Amino acid sequence: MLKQTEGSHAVAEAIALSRPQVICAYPITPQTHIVEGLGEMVKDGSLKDCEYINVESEFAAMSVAIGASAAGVRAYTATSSQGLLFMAEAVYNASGLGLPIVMTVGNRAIGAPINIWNDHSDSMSVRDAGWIQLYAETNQEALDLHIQAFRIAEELACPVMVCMDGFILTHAYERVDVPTQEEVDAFLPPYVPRQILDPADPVSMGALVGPEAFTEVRYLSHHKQLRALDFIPEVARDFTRAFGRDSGGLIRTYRTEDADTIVVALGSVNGTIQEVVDEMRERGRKIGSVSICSFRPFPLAVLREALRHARRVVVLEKCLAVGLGGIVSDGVRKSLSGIHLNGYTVIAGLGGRAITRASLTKLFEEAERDELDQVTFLDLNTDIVSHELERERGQRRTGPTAEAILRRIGTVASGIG
Amino acid sequence: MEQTIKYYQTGTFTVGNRLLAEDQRTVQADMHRTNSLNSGHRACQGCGEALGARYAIDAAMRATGNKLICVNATGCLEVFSTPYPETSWQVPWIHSLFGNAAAVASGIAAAQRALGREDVRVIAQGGDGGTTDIGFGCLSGMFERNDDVLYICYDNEAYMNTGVQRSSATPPAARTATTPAVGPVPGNVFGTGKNVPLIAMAHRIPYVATASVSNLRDLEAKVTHAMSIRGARYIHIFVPCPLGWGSASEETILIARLAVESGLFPLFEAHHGKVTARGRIRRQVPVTEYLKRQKRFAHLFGNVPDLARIAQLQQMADQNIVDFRLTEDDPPPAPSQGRGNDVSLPLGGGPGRGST
Amino acid sequence: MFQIRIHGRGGQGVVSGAEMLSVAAFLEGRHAQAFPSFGSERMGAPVMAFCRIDDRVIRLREPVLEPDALIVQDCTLLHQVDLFSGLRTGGFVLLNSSRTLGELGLESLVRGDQHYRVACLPATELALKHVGRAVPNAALLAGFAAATGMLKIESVVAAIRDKFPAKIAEKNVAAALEAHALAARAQEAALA
Amino acid sequence: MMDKPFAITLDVGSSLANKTGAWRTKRPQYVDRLPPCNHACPAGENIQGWLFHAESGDYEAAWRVLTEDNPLPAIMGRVCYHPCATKCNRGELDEAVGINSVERFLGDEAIRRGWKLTPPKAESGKKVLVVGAGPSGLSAAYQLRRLGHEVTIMEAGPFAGGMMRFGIPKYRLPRDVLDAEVQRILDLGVKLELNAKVERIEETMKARGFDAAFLAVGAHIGKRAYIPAGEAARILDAVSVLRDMEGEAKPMLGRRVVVYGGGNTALDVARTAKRLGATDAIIVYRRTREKMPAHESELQEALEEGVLIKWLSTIKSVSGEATLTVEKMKLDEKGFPQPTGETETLEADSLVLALGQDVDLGLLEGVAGLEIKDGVVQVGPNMMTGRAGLFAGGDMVPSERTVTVGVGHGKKAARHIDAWLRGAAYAALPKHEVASFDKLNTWYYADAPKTVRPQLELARRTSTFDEVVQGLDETTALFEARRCLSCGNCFECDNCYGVCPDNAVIKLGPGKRFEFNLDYCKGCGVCETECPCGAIKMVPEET
Repeated sequence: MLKQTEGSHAVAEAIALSRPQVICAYPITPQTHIVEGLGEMVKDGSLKDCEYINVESEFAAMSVAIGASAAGVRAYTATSSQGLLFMAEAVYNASGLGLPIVMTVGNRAIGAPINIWNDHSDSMSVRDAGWIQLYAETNQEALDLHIQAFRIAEELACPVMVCMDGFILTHAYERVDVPTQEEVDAFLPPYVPRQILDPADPVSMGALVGPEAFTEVRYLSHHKQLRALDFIPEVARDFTRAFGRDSGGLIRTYRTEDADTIVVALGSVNGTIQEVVDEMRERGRKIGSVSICSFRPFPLAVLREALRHARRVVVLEKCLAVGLGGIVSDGVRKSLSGIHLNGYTVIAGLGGRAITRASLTKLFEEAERDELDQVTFLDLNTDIVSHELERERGQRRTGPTAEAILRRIGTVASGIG
Repeated sequence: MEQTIKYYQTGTFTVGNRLLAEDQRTVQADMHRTNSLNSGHRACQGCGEALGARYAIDAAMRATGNKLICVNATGCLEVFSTPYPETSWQVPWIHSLFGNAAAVASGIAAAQRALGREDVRVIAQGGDGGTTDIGFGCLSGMFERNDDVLYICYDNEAYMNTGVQRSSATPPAARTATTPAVGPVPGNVFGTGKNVPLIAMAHRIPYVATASVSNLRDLEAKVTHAMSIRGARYIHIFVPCPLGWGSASEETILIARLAVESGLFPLFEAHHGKVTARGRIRRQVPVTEYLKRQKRFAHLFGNVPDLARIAQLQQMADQNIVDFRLTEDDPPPAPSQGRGNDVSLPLGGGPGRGST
Repeated sequence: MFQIRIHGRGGQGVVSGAEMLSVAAFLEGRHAQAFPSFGSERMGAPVMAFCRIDDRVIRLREPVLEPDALIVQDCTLLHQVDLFSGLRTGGFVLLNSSRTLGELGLESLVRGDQHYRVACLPATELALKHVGRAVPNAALLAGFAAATGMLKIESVVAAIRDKFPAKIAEKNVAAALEAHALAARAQEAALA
Repeated sequence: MMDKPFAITLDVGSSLANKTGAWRTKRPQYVDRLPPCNHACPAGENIQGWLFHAESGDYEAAWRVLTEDNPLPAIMGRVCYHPCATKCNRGELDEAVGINSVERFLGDEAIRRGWKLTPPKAESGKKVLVVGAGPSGLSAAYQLRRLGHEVTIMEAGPFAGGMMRFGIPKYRLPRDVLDAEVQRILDLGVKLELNAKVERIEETMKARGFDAAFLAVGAHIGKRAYIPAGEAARILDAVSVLRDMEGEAKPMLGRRVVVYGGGNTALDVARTAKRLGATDAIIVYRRTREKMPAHESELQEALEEGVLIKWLSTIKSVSGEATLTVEKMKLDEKGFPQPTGETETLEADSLVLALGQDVDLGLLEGVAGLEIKDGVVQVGPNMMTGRAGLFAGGDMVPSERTVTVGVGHGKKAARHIDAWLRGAAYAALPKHEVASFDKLNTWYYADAPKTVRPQLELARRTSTFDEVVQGLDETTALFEARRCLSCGNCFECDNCYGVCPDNAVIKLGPGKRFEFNLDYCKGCGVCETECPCGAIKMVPEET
């Protein structure tokens, strides 16, 4: 059924339709609306046979999910930013134990300086935790990915993180097609655990594993993600068959055929990029874009296939490997090993900085002229930076940089963005 | 909970007693007990924790008709019981992290509710580090939600698994790797230990108890009672560590007994935040009897005995004896139902430490 | 694509206004996208929300930088925020005020070479009258519908009912209907 | 079957593959140690053995174990001065176990229920003579009979019992009890000939064809001391006084009776005098209370009954009708009493001398190879005199003169006689080390004071010859029995089974005790420390 609704609420409905049995809730902006919505559904009885637990921290949220999943039920939680870092230890543990937990991450920056707005620093910080990471481009896709996530997780016994841009998607009202319970039940079978804590058939989970077997354990988790490279598209195809629309999969290409310049990005910014691509195409420019949905496992092969004929690749990412540059770019480069083409890393949208058509158009045209640096910070205010660097050179005790910058740009920039 | 002298005398306080009727006999006396923590584990000789754990879990197994799931925090117990490829556990058991045992248990309990299998009960267990320090947040959360979980803390008063570092359960003056017996004030100088049983009582959970491997029938009775109650429960078990305490392996139970009989580790039960029973000291001893058997306190008994700090420890014991009326015969008031604010907590006191 | 920017203060229903707008458009079978200016602002602070309406899927995720219309829920903002930034030539402005442009000293807006089309609506009064609280957004949406002719009043009413619990909804609907009538009359007057 | 993730999820109980016994440098062993009570019993009773059955309420089984060593529990339960209790480890805990009273309870129970002693399995065809039907003789006769020998007791007196009848007053040992236990022995087929004094032992043996003989004639001749006295003075000896108590004509002692001596007999006479109506019964003893050989409990009872005692006094002379001159003594540094010259006089209707007894060795005249010293017959460790086949025991050989010692002699002699008759030598089993208090972990035993035996109120006691000390009823006897600590011998308390951190103790089931599982025992030693009764011992692993 078509609905005009908020992204968070669409996700809450998707989770409810997936019949979770234990939901752990701990508030952190911007994922809060999702667990609020689910809490309401459990309380008003529309979501049945489900335990809703208000925990005392994200660390506990993931831990409760671990316990529930190990006990053989479908477990879900959601978090963002600092919350994800606070549960990081448990995030690794869930995948290490092979527990098919599904978690939404409402992507948000990580402080200090504290910043509640969107970028990908949080989910990127646990990209190697052994979870599958899927990035949603629209609210419709966010909704669809959650339903797929449970099936992927439970088939592979591997937890799945569905990442959606904080505010930009979580707080956006737009049209979504919400499937019926029957449709979802047909697509997503009840959870049949691979291992379970059961007095009737006891096992010990979480043994101490020494050097004699640790490498093998790690190899197997790697192998599991390689299998996911085949399984994720398979699930996406089934989904299309069942629901009549494309969602998920490994990557999605947009007007890349014959493109000299291809922009690679994750998440909601792809929409804006596609707008720009269309404009430039109208002006006869050979440009296209690729949206990466599955960042873990990283789709090296399909990405190589999508990019190999381009002259240049611009990787636009909402995160920064401080001291290196791009994070996504690394994977993209690996996918292109042996192929010579110009690669550019663009760091954009950090801490909620708006990514505008204007900036992107300018950026892509510079890229086409190969005038970009290896690493570019989109819309970087160079005056502020140079002034701050100047100030730092000047004195020993500089004080906090962030505050200094805020003083310089003045507090209210007309509220826009 | 206190053991009044029953008609069966010979070995009234022993594990078993041939003079008792079958149904009165203890779990551990049973030829067919579960041995939930099986032989072949890698605990040190004379490990108090290994003993306490088998006792507690066996009792819970009987109480639940073997419908039990256990969670284990990281620590000695976890490491010595489940090194790949062998596990000593005979119960469904999971180890997740150091600090989240209580939360994982909450998750398992929630799962049982979701599955309509509330006959399956959950126990979380950890050492004093995993309980009083790193796992404290999750523990308090589990208490506050009153989840149907029994949390058992095996208290050996330091981080033994990592090589005997101080925990917030380490008593004053004790030598640990991070509070060495050197300098002008050797041993632990930080506080008198976090009293988790009293903190648990402050959550007004249905049941809190302390127990010791020196009073094994009592320990078994408390676990059995705990399993008859729904909601959050906490049992704090005193388990000497020969390695960390520098005591003789054969004296593990003896030392635990001296801790109880000196008043340093009071045995008591509390329902809904109110002390409802306590273990009478049968043969009171001065704390020195307890201290001098352990190398971790050896620096108190050098050429110049550290009388001041011995006195401090004695004072803690005396305070416990007063707070919990450990030498009085008359039974304490009956448990108050409900969770009124009139509940009176003993000031200070508590396991292994006092209100100094 | 038609883009609206709503200005107001935290607590005045700016965001839900944008959302209702999107719902109304959705109900008319169009694609719509509503989202707030993401911030940590609290009660009383100046805030904005955006709404895009189009006949095809809306992929654009940038804030509304060049609105076709502005809805100003609180005229005191005129002197605090650069309200008209990016408003395109001939853009439409709906002000929540019981006063006239003259009284507000805003004739320049109309006379200027931007040719803005400006209307005033006493939405707060209507809200106080029907809802009992100073929540002007429902009335403003109705006024906007009447003044721009972009949306049917039925859709706006339906959106209001979709957003609020029944009792409050009906009060807002009442305010909306009166606002719609008022604005319609003003429109006719303007055209006349 | 679930598909478990490799290495992370394991099958339960698999650590049994890890044999931690390899860590061990010491290994525990179950041992049996000799309980101090058994060790101290002159009759060699297996006290802990029969208490074990009494604890579970199986009194007949207890009685049968008891009568293996002693056929007279009802008597012993009354007159034994119970050295067992003196040595009982429980004494260091609260109070010694009332072994003696449980023994008496079992004895009385046996009489009440008419339990019979076990008859011999087979006849040996040998004939053994027992001279004297005192405790020693009866004990020997009983043991010999059980070994299948034909036993004849020849008793000089008119009744069986010896000193138990002629030396111990009724109020300490009711005669029906004595008769019952004697009869039970005779029921085994032991012949008893009364008023049958053996004049010459060798003649009697030859004449009646006895293969061996056990002499237990006791010591019945009261010792005299020279005391200057007038004709009129009435001076008697304790043994005759007590013997006369058994006859029709009770001895005439008068209203003021003085008894001279400090042994149990002196007390018996004084207390008897009280019961015969004496207003004053005064004991004159030359040393102090500490030095008095009489048993403390009897002294206590005597004092309670109003018997007076003049310590550090000797009787110099008896003048006229009834005036005694008594001289005060003082102890020298060696503790011997020395005269002070101070005297006082004492009015008395009669003076009874209780200065000990001598043995009538008439029947031994002319027997070759005998050695007599200090008026008693010397015997070897096998109780045999210098003359082959002639054994002796009880008061007539060097020893403490108590019923218990007598019974012990009888048993010991019987075993050696039996061996000698078979041309063999009896060798007792080697004794285990004694289970001393330090071997125990007494924390595990409930603290429970000894049940005090109810006593008759003094008034009744002093006016009649009713039994003074009453027995335990069943509940109190059971309670008392259960105070036994089972020193040195496993009583299956399951402690080792329970306290082992490695589950390395295997429980074999009721009565079967336990076994160590050395595959897993790490040798920590907790079981040894926590064994309540000291039945586990750690020994070094042989390297």
